[in-house]
Parts: sequence; C-alpha cells; structure tokens
Amino acid sequence: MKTWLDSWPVYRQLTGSDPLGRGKAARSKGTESVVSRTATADRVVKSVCPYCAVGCGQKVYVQDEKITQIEGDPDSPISRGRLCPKGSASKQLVTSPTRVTTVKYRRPFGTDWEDLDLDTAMEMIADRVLEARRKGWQEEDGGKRVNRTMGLASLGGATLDNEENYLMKKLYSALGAVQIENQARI
Amino acid sequence: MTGGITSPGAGWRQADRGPATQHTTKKRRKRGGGRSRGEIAMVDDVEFTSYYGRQIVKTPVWKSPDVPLYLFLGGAAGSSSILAAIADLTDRPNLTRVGRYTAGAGSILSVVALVHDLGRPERFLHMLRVLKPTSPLSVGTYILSPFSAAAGATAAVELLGWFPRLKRFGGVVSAIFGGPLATYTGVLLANTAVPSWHAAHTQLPYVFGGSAMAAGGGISMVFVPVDEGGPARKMAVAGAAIELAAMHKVETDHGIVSEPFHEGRPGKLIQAAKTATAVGAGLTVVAGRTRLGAIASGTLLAAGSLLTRFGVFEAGIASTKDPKYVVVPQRERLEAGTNEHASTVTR
Amino acid sequence: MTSVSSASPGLSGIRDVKNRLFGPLPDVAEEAGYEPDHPKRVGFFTDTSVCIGCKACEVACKEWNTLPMDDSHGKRDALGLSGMSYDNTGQLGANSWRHVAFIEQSRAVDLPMPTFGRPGDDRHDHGPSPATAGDDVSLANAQQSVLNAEALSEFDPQTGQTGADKQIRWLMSSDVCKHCTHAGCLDVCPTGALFRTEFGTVVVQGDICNGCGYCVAACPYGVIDQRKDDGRVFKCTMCYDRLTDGLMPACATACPTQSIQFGDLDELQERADARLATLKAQGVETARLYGRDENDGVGGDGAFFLLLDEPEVYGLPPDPIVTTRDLPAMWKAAGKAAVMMVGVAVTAVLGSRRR
Amino acid sequence: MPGLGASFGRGGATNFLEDLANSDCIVIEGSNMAECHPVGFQWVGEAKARGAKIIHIDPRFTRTSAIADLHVPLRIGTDIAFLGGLINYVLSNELYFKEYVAAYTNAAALVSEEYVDSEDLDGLFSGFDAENRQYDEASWQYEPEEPPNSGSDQPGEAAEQKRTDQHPDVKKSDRAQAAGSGGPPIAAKPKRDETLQHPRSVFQILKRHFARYTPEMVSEVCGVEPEVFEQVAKWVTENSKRDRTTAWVYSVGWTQHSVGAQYIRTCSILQTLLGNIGRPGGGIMALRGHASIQGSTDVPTLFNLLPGYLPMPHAMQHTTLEEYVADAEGKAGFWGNKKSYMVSLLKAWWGEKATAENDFCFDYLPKINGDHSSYRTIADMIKGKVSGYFLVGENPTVGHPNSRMNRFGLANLDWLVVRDLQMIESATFWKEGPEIETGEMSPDTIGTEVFFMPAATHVEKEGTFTQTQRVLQWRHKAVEPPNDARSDLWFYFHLGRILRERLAGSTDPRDRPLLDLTWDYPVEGETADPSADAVLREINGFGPDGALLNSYMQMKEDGSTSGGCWIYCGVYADGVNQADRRKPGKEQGPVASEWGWAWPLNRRMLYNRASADPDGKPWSERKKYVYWDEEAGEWTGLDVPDFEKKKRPDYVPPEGAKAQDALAGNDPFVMQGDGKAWLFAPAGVVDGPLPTHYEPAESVVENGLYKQQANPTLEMIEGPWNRANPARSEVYPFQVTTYRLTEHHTAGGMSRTLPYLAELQPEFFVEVSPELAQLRGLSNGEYATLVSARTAVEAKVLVTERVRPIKLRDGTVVHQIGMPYHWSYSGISTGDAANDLLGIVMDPNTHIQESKVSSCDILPGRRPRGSELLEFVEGFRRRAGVQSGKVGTNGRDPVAAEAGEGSTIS
Repeated sequence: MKTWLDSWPVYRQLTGSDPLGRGKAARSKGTESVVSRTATADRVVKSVCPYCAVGCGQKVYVQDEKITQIEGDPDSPISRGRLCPKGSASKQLVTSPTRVTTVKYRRPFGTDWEDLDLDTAMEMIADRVLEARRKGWQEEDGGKRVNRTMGLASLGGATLDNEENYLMKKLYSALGAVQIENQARI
Repeated sequence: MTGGITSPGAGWRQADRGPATQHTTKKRRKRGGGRSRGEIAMVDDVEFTSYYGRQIVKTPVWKSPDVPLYLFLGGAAGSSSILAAIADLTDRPNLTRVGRYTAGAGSILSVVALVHDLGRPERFLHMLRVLKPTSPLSVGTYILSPFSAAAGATAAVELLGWFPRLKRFGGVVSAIFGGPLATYTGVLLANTAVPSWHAAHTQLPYVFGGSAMAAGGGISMVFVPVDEGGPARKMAVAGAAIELAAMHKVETDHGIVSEPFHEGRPGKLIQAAKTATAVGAGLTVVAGRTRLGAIASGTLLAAGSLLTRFGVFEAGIASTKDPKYVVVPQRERLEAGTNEHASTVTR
Repeated sequence: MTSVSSASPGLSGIRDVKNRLFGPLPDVAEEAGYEPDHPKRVGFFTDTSVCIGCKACEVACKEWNTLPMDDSHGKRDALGLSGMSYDNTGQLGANSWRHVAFIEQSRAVDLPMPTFGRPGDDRHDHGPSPATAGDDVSLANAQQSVLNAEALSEFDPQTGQTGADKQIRWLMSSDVCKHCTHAGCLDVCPTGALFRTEFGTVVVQGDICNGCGYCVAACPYGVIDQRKDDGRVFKCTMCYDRLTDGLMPACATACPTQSIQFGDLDELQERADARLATLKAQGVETARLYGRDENDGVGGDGAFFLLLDEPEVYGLPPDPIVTTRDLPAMWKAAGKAAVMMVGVAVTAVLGSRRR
Repeated sequence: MPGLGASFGRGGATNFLEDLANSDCIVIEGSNMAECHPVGFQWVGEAKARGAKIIHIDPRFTRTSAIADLHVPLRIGTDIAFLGGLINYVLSNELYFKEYVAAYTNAAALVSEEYVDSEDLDGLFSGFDAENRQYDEASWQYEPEEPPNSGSDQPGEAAEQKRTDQHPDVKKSDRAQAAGSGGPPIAAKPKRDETLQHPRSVFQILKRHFARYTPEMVSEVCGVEPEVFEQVAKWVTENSKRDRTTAWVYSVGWTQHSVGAQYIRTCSILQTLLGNIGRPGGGIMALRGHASIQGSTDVPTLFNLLPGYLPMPHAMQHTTLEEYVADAEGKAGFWGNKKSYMVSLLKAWWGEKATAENDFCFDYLPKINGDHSSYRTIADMIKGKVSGYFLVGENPTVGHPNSRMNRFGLANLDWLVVRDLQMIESATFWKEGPEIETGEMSPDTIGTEVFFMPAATHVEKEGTFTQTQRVLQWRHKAVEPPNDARSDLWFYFHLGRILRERLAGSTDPRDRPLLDLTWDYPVEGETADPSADAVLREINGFGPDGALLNSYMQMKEDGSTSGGCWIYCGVYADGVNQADRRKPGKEQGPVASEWGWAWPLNRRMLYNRASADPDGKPWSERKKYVYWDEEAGEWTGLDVPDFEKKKRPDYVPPEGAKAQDALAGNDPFVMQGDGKAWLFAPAGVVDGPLPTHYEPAESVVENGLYKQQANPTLEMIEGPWNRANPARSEVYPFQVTTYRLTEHHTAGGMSRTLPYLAELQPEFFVEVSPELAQLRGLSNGEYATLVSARTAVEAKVLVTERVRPIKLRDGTVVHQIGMPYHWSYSGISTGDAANDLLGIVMDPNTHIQESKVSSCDILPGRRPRGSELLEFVEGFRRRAGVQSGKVGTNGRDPVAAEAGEGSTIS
C-alpha cells in the first residue's frame, strides 16, 4: 500500500519536501532510470574528424557494434574536444538514410542501376583495368621511353588515408598509369 | 541604455526586416500592421525592433473549436449547476431539471473537448498525477473532475428518476464546483505569456463568470417555461451586464495589447459577441416573459457568450503572432520604471 | 533555511521557502524538494561576442537528442531558405533546441567589436606560450578602442562619397531554453511532466507529458513547443542524461570558440561579470548581460547571455516575467468572480416571484 | 604548394595552429578561417584574448570578419598588389628585420646580369617565350660564386638537366610542385654582397620591383582606402620585431587563382622581410581544406610526384636512376640525399627484385612528359582517349569548375568506378545530369559502364590522416563497414591481388612491375581487410636488419634500406606507431610534441632555427623557442629543432662539403640549396622569380600596373565546353567568387546528404549587395539566374550589405557576387551547381584553377529549361563575341575535333 501510494506523486507532494509538485515529487519512472548512452557504450574508439584539415580528435562510442555517438576528444591539443557542425554531424555519415552500401552497376546505355555481387564487380573491374591498360599502352612517346598507359585515370578525394594513397600510387605506378590525380590539385 | 545605438527604433538598425531591399515590408512592420478601429486610441506608429519580424512568444497550440467550446461549455454548465441547485432548494422543478441537464451535458462535453485537445489524449489521467496550485489546468482538473462526476450523475439520476436525496446532494456538490469551473478558465488563459490574455488577468475571470451566467441563464430561458424562468432571466441579464462591463475594461485598459480585441477576426467576433449579448439582454428585459422572446433572447445570450469565448481566444492567439505585443509593453514598463523587479539586462 | 529530514513527513516537512513564485531563489533544487546535498545548480553562459555562428551547437544538440530535421518555421522534415541572413533554423522549437540568430547591421557611427574573451579555464593548465607571461604591452593594446575597417573605408558607390561613417556588424547568438529560476512552463504543467531536476534545470519527462500544451503558452521566451505528429512537447534538457554521466551538454562540448560555456551557475555568473567588465573597459559600450540578474522577472535565468544589442534584436523579450507571478491575483479574482456568480444566482432566484 | 616550397624549402604550413595563440597580430587573407576551420579558429580567439590584432582581408564580410578587429574589403584578385604594397611599405620605411634578413635570406645574393625585371618589360620578365607562353628561367639565376653544378657529383648530367628543365614538355609537367619538400635545385651557391647595396643584389632588385606598389596604387587597384592600408601596415610592422611576431593565414582564397602560387610567394617575401618565419607566433599558416589533403601531396596521388615530393620521372630527363638524381646529387641541403630517398622508395615497392644491378627497378616506373593533370585528362576523355576512370571519394561534377565539362568527360569513358558513401552526382550523371534535360546527352547515347562501389566511413577503417600542420594522426577502426562497403585500402589491395593473379605467369616485360611488386600485406577479419598498420610500417621504412627506421637520415643509397615516403620516415620510430600517440594536451607543453607525429621528424614548427639569432641566442625572451645550449653543445627548446641537433651556430662548411654538411650553422632553411629563405626565386616558380600583379583571367578591370593584363603563362583548356568570358566584357560585367560555408563540405557528398547539415543551409544561394540587387532588380529570397560563357545557373538571392561593390578611383564600380559551391541535384539539400558556371583557367605552377574569380551576368528570375537554356547561353556568347559553345552528343564536337590541344591563354 505504501509503495503503491508512493508511486502517486500527489502523495509524495503531501508527505515529502516538494509540496508544489515541481521537482522531486514529480519525477517519473523514466527519469529515475535515465542513463547517458555514453555510459552504456561497449567501447570508445579514438578517431579523427574526416572533414577539414584541422584534424580534430573524435571519440567514437560503440554499443552493440553500432556507433551511438561521436564527439570531440578533449585530449587533443589541437581541437581540445571541440567540433564544428560538420564534425558534430559525422555520425550521420555512418547512419545516413541515403547511404548506399551495396554495389550498383549501370551497363552501357542502361537506363537504371542494377545490383551486382561485390566479388563479381571486382573481377569485372580487373578485366576492364587490364583491357584499358592494354588499349592505352605507350612504350615510347616522342621517341622517348615512357612505358606507361594512358588508358587509365584516377581522381581521389582528400579524405583518403595516407596508407590508401600509398597503395593507390604504388599499384597505379606498377600498372604504368600516370594520370593519377587528387583533390589536392583543387 | 547607451544612447542612440541601442534605443529601439532609432532608425539605423533594421533587423526587423529581411535584408536591405524590403523597405516596404519594414514600413508596414514598423507601423504594427492592421487598422485601428473604434473609439480607442491605438498605438499605431509604434517603433520597435524585432528579429526579422519573428514572433517572440509561441502561439498556443490549443485547438479551436476545442478550447473555446470548453470555455463556453464549462461556463454554461457551471452557472447552470448553481442555478439548478438554488432552484432545487427553492423548489423550482423545471428550472432545476433544465439546469441539471445543462450542467450534466455541459460537463461531459467539456471533458470531451478537453481530452480531445490533448496531444496524447490517452494520457488524460496523467492530469491526476499531481496537484499543482501553480497550474490552473491542474487546479481546473480537480474542479472539473468532481464537478463533472457530480453534475453528470445528477443529470443521469434526474433523467432516470432515481434516488431523489442523492440528486440533491449531487446538485449541491456540482454547484459548489460550478462557480470555480466557470471562472477558473479566465485564469487558465491569463496565466500564460500570451500578451493580450495575461494583461487582462484580473478581468478575464469576471468576463468568463459573467459570460457563463449569460449563457447558463440564456439556455435555461430557452427551455424553462416563462413563468418559472424569472431567476434565469435575472441571472442572464446580470451576467450579460458583468460580461460587457468587464470586457470593456479588457478592451481598453491595456494599451497596445488591447489592440487584438479590436482587429481582424477576433475583433469581429467580439463585436458580434457584444451585439448578441447586449441585444439578448435588452430583449430579455423587454420580451423575456414571452415564450418566443425568451427563446430568442436566451439564444442570443448563449451565442454572445460563445462568441466572447471565441473572440477572446483568438485575440490572444493574434497577440502572439506579432512581436510588437511582446516588445512594446515590456519596453514601456521598463522605461516607465514601474517594475518592482530588476531589469533582466545588466549593463 | 533549515532542512527537514525526510523521516518527518507531512506538512511539517514542507520547508519554509520564500519567493516560491517570484523573486530571487537561492537554491532552486532545494525549493523543489531535493536534499541539501544535491548537485550545484548548473547553467549556460552564452557569450555572443565570441560566437562565430558555426551552428555546431545546433547540430551537436540534434545529434545527441536525435531531433528531427525542420525548416525555419519549425516544420518537421521540411527544407527551405529563410532569407534571414545565414539563419535557416528560425527559432527555438520542439525540433530545434539551440538556435543561432544572425543579425546584419550597418550603421553610421563607430561601432567597436569586442576583443575575444578567454572563456574556459582549460588555458590555465594548457597552452601557455612564450609570449604570454607578464605581457603588459599586449594587454594595453587589447584595451585600445578598435576601429572597424568599415569606418575607414566605407563609401557609397552610387555617389562616390567616401563614407567613413558606415559600418557593418554581424551579430550571432546561440539561443537556448533559459532554465528559469521561476519557470512558467514548469509551473503550469498539470501532469508534472515538466520538473526541476537536482541540477536546477527544467526538463520535460517524455513518459508523462500528455500534450496539453499549457507550457507552450506559458513560456515568456517562446522556447518550448509541441511536436504535432507526436503530440508531446519538447525543449532543451541541458542534456540531463549527459549530466548524470558527468559530461557537459552536447552544445557546450562542441562549441569551437567557447561562446557556449557550461558550468556551475554561480561560477558562470562571476565569469560573465568579469567578461562584461573587460569589454566595458575596452570600450564596448553595447555589451550587456541578459538573464543574469536574480532579481528580474523570472528570478534569473539558468542559461544567460552576453549580448551586444538590445534583447529584442535577437528575438528575446526585453522584460520577461514569469506568468505565475500574477497567479495569486488571478486566483483571487477567479474566487471573487465565482462567489459573485453564486451571489447573482441566489439574488436572481430569491428576487424572483415564486410561481 | 610551390609558393612556400620555393621560398623556404618545404611546401607545408610553417607553423602549427596552436602556435597562432602566440601571435601579436594575425592576418587572415585568402581564407575564411572562422567558417572553414572553425575549431582551428579557437587559436585565433586565444591570440585575440591575449591582445593580438586580428585583421581579415577579404572581398567578402564573412563570419571571420565579424570577429576580426579590422576587415579590409579588397577587390577580388588583387592580393599581390595589396601585399606588394606592404612589401614596399616595409622596404621604403626600413621596417624590415635587418639582422634576420641579412643572415637568413638570399637578400645579399647577386642575380645574373641577364635578368630583366617586369618593371622594365611592362609586366614580363626576361626569358619569355611568347610562342609557348613560358619562361626560360636561365636569366633568373644567381651569379655563381663557383662554376655551376661544380658541387654536383655529376656536373654534366646536372647541367643537361638544367637545360632540359626549360623544355616546354618538362615545364608542363609541373616540376614546381616537387618543391613540396626541398627547395628547387639551384646550380650553385650565389655570390653575395653582405651590404645589400649591389644593384644586382636580391635586396635592391626587390626594392625596385615593388617601388611602384604605393598606398595610392594599392588604393587604385584593390579599392582599399590608403588609411585602411596604412592601418594594416602599421599593425603588421609594429608587431614584427625581436619580441613580437605576426602570422599570416591563407587557404584556397589564394591558391585558386591564375597567379595563386605567386600570391603565396608575395606573402613569403613579406613575412621573410619581417623576420616572422620559423618563430613562435609567426609564420605562414596554410590551411588545407580536407582531412588529409596535406597527406595527399606528401604521399601523393598526383601525376607529377612520387611520395615525399620526389618528382615523377620525366621521359626527357630521367631515363636512368643516375639521371634522375643528378640535379641534387651531392648538393648542399638535405635534398642532397635524393638518391637515398629514391632508392629506399624503389626498395619498398620492389623489394628483393630491386638491386643495384637493375638500377633498383627504376625503369619500372612509368615516365611523364607533359601535363597529365586532371583537367587535361577530362579533355582527353571527351576526345575518347581515356578508357577507364576511378573516382575515389571525389565528386568532380559538382566540386570541380566547369562541372559540365567534367560530365562530358565521364560520358565518353568506357567505364567508370565510383567509390563513395552516397550516390553522388558523378555516379548518376548519365541519367540525372543537367545535360539530360537540355538534350545534350541521354542514357541512350552514353556508353559508360558505371560501377558504384560503396565505401567505408572514417570510423569503419583504420589509418592516418595528415592534417593541415603536417601532423599524422592515427584513426582506429570502431565498427565494420556494412554490407559491401569496404575501405579504399581493401579495394586497391584486392584489385592488385586479382590483377597479379590474372597476370601470373605472364612473360610480357610490361607486366614485370606489377608481378615483382611487394604486395603481401597481412589481412584481417572476414572481409580480408589489409592491415593499414603494415602499410604505415612500409611507408616508414626498414633498415638492413629489418628494424623500422627512426629517421630518414638513416636511409642509404645502396639499397640496404627501404621506405615508402622518406619524409614520413620516423612515423614508426622505435617500432612505435608515433601517429597514434595520444598523450592528452593538458599533460604536455604548448607544442604538444607527443600528440601524433609531424613530418619532418616530429618538428612542429619548420625552420625553427630561425627563432634564434645567428649566434644561436633567442631573438628575445618573449619569443624564445629553439636555441643553442652551449653547455650541452646542442640545439634545444620547446620543439624538436629543425636543424642538426649538434651543428654549432658558428659552423662553417669546409671546402667540398656535401648535402647537409654544406650548410652553415646559421642556415636555417635546411632544404634550400643555399640554406636561405628566398626573397627572389631563381628557380621553382615558372611565372616569375618575383610576384607581379596581374588581373584575373576574367577580370572586369584593366591592369592598372602593367600592359600585361593577366598572367602571361596561365594555362587554359580550349573547347566548346570551356569557353572563356572575355576580360572586361560588358556582357559578363560582374565578378563572381565561389566559396564554402561552415555548414557544408565541398561538393556536398558528405554534407548535403546529412539531415542535420542540409537543414542549416538548405538551398543554393548567391549573395549580392543591395546596390547590385537594385541595379538588376533582384529580391531577397527570390530566384536569380547567373550566366557565363559556359552555362547559366539559378539560385536564391541573399541581399546583404556584407557584399560590397568596390569603387575604384576612376569611378569604375566593380560588383562582386558571392556564390557557395556545395550544391547540385542530389542529396537532401539541392540546387544548381555553382561550378557549372565556371570555366577552367589554371595557375601554370600548380594546375590549380582560378575558381575564386570569374565573371558573369545576373538577372532576376529562374533560368530557362531544356534546349531554351542552350539558346539563352548562346545568346550571351554571341553578344560577347565568344565562339559558339554548342556541342555534339555527349559533349563531343564533330567539327572542332582538335580543340582542346591548346594549353595557353586565348
């Protein structure tokens, strides 16, 4: 009975320290069980914001293998835990409703996208790389040895990691492709 | 104040318009929009600043007709219950019966209107979680609940003819809550940041109380035989007089925030309300003792009451939509230095 | 003020608190029934003189609280250019708990912008430099009145006059729920959904709110609003959940320039007073605090501001008063009116001839 | 960034963001720092709180201006004139830092007798080749104190290279950017006149060159009142001395001009004269716009560079490794070890297969022989010369100027691979591009096969970004990418793996480079994700014992060491991932050396030897930073010295010393061949040894300084899809400038698709002044149409006094329109693409386009639709006397098939 009555805020108002029912007496079950999702995260991973080049530190909260929060890392001497609107929105990069996470294929003269298996796509791309390389191959140009292909080109964004850029340049160079460019040009 | 830079309307700053090109908009905005009418001196050329003409306080999300109807029904029911109880004690069965039916029906319908207005109607009972004297709606809930229980039960037993003793008890209980039910709605509206409502906070209970009596009396006049309807007529006329007098003060006492009561749709509603109420009251005096006259004047009085509720409701809504009704009176009282509290600005 | 142990329930347990409806209230949480060992009252001090209008606060807030996208009129999932400078948020509402206002001004006389503040205390243990210690020269420089270039170079291309008299100023300010000492929304809430937390903040309990909408009409700042499709009302919670984990609210965490500062209210007030004094000393006459005074119409704000112009320029009311201040008078009037009704009815009945 | 590279030896920001707090004056010019780098801007705030003056020089009043002490609105594209005016002010009022200039710059060097300044040739320097629109830089050289190239181990080779350097094909190949780390090679150390009085001394040349840039001239050219100019000059010079420093901050507001590199050169000269380089609170802060744009040039995916700013081998110059290193071999400065760096790179790539006998597989590298930059490649695509294209996190049909031309390029490919998070416009051009509506192309005519490959976000992969101040920071993987989404590392590793499997057993010599490649990275997890950590280790490099190298000083030219990017050597020093160091900032000093890792060798402030005087003592107590500790016999201070730790300040190189040993103890610019900061650049900048004011290509104003209107060497790509607006055209009478907003990111793929960002700036808009609005009848919040010789776009109008018309002394009113470029048709927030309006003209040093200034007309209302749009634009072209811009199907022009070859100004 007492417990039951206690769950009625009016009773708490009449018997407790909050007669006007504006504070302690009015607290709900939901409020009593509030917990920050930062507190329940399985792990916090240190990362870096992918937008501008200030390189703000980010803390990435993960729960059940899902990102639950991304916020500034106060340890970073560069950003001191702060983030701009883009950095603050960066969780939506992962969770954006319009994000495309499967391979899409448009055949020549096609009018719409088709689905494609990732492995098939990789094999198809490999075929096309070899063919384009062959088509554009130049052993010499202007009487000078160039041992390269002009059939392949690439343009990378500046959100590529150093390691990614490195593998790209290494692979392209080994293929003989030279028209390799980057956002850095812009 | 730091002189020219900050005094509002000093002319150089025009934040209350879109950038640069919209000179016309600015002028209109600065003039404060709309025509003034009637005999009241209007603050027409008031200068003030705002953020792109955006309103400062939010417009109440209360729905129309739910809330005006609630105000009307609660008032009519409340005054009817009082009339019925006294009629019962003085043995006026027709007047009693009509009053009880009005109170019962009104209370049930007003509960429906109130619940319907909620964003989450299924959580209506959360209203009974707390009892907050600071919340007119909370207090109102604790008025409306016993009232509607008592008035509804009384009307039901009246209809079924059971338990006459209980009937009288129920009638008295509902009459006790009837007055507060009719007048608390004035507090309900006034205890907000809505400029035109809050400014009239001591007057609205009288407006609504008078209006409730005009409505309750009017309805009784329609249904009660004229020879038993004397109390209804008297209450209705007195209520109408109180309503008109209090409303006059609401419309004239508050400078710029009285403006919405005269302008636009709410102005028209209130004008119509006053006309209906005045004509209804006059007709009651002249022809209230005839059946037809009673029906006509009773209907007019009830309609006047209903229109008053709509008019007051909509005038308040209108006063939230133009920032001048927030800024100008606040500026005026700051400059007049009449506040007992300190300025919220620390220089 | 004496505290009463919870072991003595009943009316005797009610503390004798002054100014329950109006006026300064030294301990809002205790007034609301919390034990004296409750946390200190926290708040926001938003220093608009260092705001760069980046809207990180808006995004961080929406991100943490998973608020819907909306347009400048609060319409959910809608988009559209407002035409109001860079402000496409428009207002505070159910879906926007932070709102950065942008005010473009041009005027004809000297209008100094303030020197950047040094908000935050992290610089004490961080970021010392070879240049700082005992730097009287730079301090002196900082206190020079600063001319805006416009003052020197503005001219009217139509007439060709050199207009050293025209200046441009772009004010930005991040608005938020004020978490008033006397909160109208909380007072009028009939369900107890709105409540005062142990931190002294004002929060809506989503599991209680039944969408009566009373709070919307009661807020003198136009902060809280109803989400139409949901029915309930929403506003800034000062990240109540984060506070329970010892974190700062999301907006203050993100703010790149520390225009938004979070902390114990008394400390923020001191900091704000110092900042105001600094700016005044630098000749920024237009600087002023808003909502800092505990004697104002709402008993002071839990979230207060340093502004560079009149409040209404930012869309803030110049003299907000908690509506409940007048409630006793209203109840009195309602009571009298109710008595009047009974009197009229009795007179009407008794004055009528019985059939 | 050749502007910085040619001046100081390295193409990176000279200081770090946190150091801005130490500035006494910060000039933000060509940058909208508060909007584009809001979190970095906190350090400007710190400085302001400490009393620093903040000056913002920008055509627009932005959110940066709102916080600055002084906003200087100058006419778009006139920064060289403004900065030149400051240089003249400094020189003619003797306000330069005399000891610094004398000791640490090339002010005393003598320049060749053949050099003729632009002052004497009305805007041209000596050596101009009008036919190729290029300079022969021979006449800009120093007068040598010894025979040219005598310092080289291979004088003959080096001389030959010097000669071929001036070949048009070599010029086109963008050698200048190779100065990203290590100044451009010079033939010999110069003769010097320490009194600076010799008429051919750099100092005297400088004085004469800038004498014309008076406050009045600045006022005429820039539209800045002399009083304002003098206010800037006063604040800057008062705060540049022994105990005070001024910092300059720039970003793409400078680089995206046809004279962009020279903007930066002008600033470099000014900051050098003021003694602000290498000192706390000083420097030139280059703000890069993207997470790892610095990294993308350090470990470049650029056609002309190999990792660490080693140039890509050129067919005319570099047929062997010996030829390749000849220009630097044995020279003074750290560039003298070029061979070690290159051999280590080759060893990293080809491992055991790279031996001294086979020239370490040098011949495996493809050679370049011209401009293969992205715009040129797009033109080649339209001509059908390119089969396949990879777009990896880039959206050129929105983010690159002349997006329309980019779409035509994509429409003429055989296949296209797009790797992105969202369905960006560059992947959907074939069905949704604006040219579908105009009828210029349609899905039926476009044979491009498109693969959309979903990518992993920054939290779904591990790796390093290199941010704006050269700091590498390691990101940990938080979660696995969903479905088919993969990191780019995964994609390239597995593509390489498949290709190698396909070619296994091939006997074709052209397949050897691929088959011999070291490509055995360990993989992890279900998706077989390659280890980024292993790649970073390879980049760092290994010693003969297989241990990770600690410093590029350990690299050897005998093939005993490897290292994929020599400037990153040390990122894995002591076997520790230094980029993953996260010691909280609060627990370290102001330099925070233990957070991440900065190249080179964790030096946070470059050239910091210059923070001490020639004797190694701090210039002042207040600006103490790195100095010589006589007792310890080494350089010490707050930062890692950007100098050999034990080299005494009074060290004088002995006769015949090589590489770093050839630099003296007071030569702080250790990557330069002469150890000095270059006021005058005898090499490394292709459009002049000194900056000169030229009008932008599409300026509406006549050059008030010289007869030469625009940069004589600027590059252009000709074709019907890239018509230029004539300069000073009445048909395109207004200047328009493009920029970014805080709320969005570049081409919008990472912001217009996010609800919380899209709602903040929900539509494409342009900003115009009230005066222009009145002139053209534009209303706030309504639509306007902007038209250029390329096309027309529509945008909502914001009328604002923040955008100002500039009135020049002769009464000309220049109207400037602001146009953020984030939008296109996809995503949540949409609009026309601003970049459709722009054409492509480029800085000859960097091949960066002039997107900060172009011209247009603006009209009220929405643009015409469909084919009417084409007629509308063509009508303007006709009136302006511009060649027709009509194109055939998919942008191909059946008539002018050869168009697109020219690379010079029209």
